[in-house]
Amino acid sequence: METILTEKDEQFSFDFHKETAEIMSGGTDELKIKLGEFAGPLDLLLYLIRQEQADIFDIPIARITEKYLEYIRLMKRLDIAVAADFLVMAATLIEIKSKMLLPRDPSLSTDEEEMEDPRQELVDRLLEYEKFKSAAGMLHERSTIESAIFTRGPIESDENNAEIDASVFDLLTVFQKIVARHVDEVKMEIQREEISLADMIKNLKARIFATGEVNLLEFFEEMHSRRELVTAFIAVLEIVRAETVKLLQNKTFGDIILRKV
Amino acid sequence: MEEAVEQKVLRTPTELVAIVEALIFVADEPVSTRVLGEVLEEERESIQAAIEQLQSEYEGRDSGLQIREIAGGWQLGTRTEYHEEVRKFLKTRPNAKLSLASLETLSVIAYKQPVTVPEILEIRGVQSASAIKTLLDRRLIVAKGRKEAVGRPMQYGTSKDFLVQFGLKDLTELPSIEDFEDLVQ
Amino acid sequence: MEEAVEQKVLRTPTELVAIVEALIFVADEPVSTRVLGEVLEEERESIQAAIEQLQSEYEGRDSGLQIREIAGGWQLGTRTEYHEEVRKFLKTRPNAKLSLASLETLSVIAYKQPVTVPEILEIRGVQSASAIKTLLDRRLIVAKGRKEAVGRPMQYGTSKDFLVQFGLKDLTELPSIEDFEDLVQ
Repeated sequence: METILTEKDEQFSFDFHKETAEIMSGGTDELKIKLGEFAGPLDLLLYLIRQEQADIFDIPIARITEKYLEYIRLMKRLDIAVAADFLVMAATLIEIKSKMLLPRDPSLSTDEEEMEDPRQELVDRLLEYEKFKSAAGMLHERSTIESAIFTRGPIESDENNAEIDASVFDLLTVFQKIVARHVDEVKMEIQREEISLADMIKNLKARIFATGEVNLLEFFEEMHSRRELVTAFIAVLEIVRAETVKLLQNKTFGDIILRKV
Repeated sequence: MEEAVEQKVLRTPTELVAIVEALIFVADEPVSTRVLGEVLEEERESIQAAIEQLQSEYEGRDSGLQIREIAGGWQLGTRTEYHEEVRKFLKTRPNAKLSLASLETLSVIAYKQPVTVPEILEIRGVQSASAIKTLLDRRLIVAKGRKEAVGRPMQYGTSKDFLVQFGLKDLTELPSIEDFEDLVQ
Repeated sequence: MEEAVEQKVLRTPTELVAIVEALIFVADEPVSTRVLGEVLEEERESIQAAIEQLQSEYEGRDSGLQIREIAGGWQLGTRTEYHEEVRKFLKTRPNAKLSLASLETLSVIAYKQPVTVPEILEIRGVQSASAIKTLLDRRLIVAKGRKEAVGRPMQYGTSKDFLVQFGLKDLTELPSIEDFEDLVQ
């Protein structure tokens, strides 16, 4: 019981095979298990069935239910948050147990010789689940081998978008970050002093005469607010009207350049 | 057409092997036989032969490197037996391993893709939200559009990074899920 | 000191050559003999011998690669005679990575379309001119007419290529915050 983990704890590293072996070799008289290490209620159930050396196709439901509830109680006693899914499974087990205690309806038993076993659905789920659990072990093994091979530079692209190397998840994540950042920026915006039209004209003029030309789109993009943008726009009109400056556009929808004549 | 034939570069097999080696080396991700053939204007068979030659050369001289087929292409990588020295040199620690929950979720996604969150819950019997988040963050899975069902839930599948990190040529290289049935008693 | 001697790893000369090759390969800049010696706890002479052995192996098998001494260290590089093929190959590789600026701009356009440059600026808080140019060049976004506002600024939206490249059937397939809400918790 040295390590107590929750599903969220992704930093935790473990040896898939070793840990499983350790749990398996634990005494039956004592719950010598690392609590919380079960990946879910089905995982726990499989463990208990193995520990009881029971047949998965003929689960001793009363005994397993008792063990399962014992484990849940132990978790609670240790203040481990019992996930709702574990409780759902507890309810399922109790339901199956009570169904099995019910005497068979004598009127049915005659024509319906093979009554559906109340455990059947659970067995199917366990068998299906265990396949994926084994596959998880295989994946673990593969990744261990792969992590020992190094290449030049990491590979970060995805099959769907080999050309842009980003997924829709990235888009959303990035967008959320911008929105969060934007909230902060707006707060800063209020304190920023707005530039006057005279200063705007002076700055723009200085830039045109220093560099020969200014890309209009880039200039507008430097503006921090709608009002600044309007000021910048008027400044451009003013300069084109009054100074020896030309507006150039090489192609339709192309960048507009302010150039010194 | 004739002109094209005339322009075609004549290379000896040895030269082709060398060039293929150079291209696999400079690429920052696995290069497919098809791409190599297109760039070098060579037949698929010649490229394939060159790669095989290259592989046996690397084997034969006990190189510290190997040519591997991965994620649909060829890549040069270090040999596993020297990982300790490489790690020491790069001062890297092994990646944080995936938790049991994440591995299980990944295996369900790998075998059932495209698959939705409720479908994963059904198989695992437990909510997998944080595991899915981890797998997305580590780029092992990607969203694969919505399912035409009530609520149009998002579907997930494995990424190319998944193939790379698990050393798979492609998804068909995954052992069949039914193969794991034998292990279940 | 004695302890250090005991701990020293024993390697055959062949192994040392392989390890040196692996380290030079993974390094992102030339590695000096001194650094190699320190990491591997080997004598300078042994490292030097390993590198010479490596060089002659690369020479001997007419490799497409060569071990060069550059800027005080050793580096693996392609052979100059194949520069044409290498250049041609690298040119065919799409410039895969979108910068964070471009990705941010794209996400704003995807979620807020149609959107103007000043509006993107307002959301991102930085100018996006070059990002927009990149996205237009890569056909991920398209102009969607002018907005009926002061200056009639151009509005942008995502293109059909955007859908194709992100594997989306249509824009409704874009994940919404809600899709990931239960993942983030």
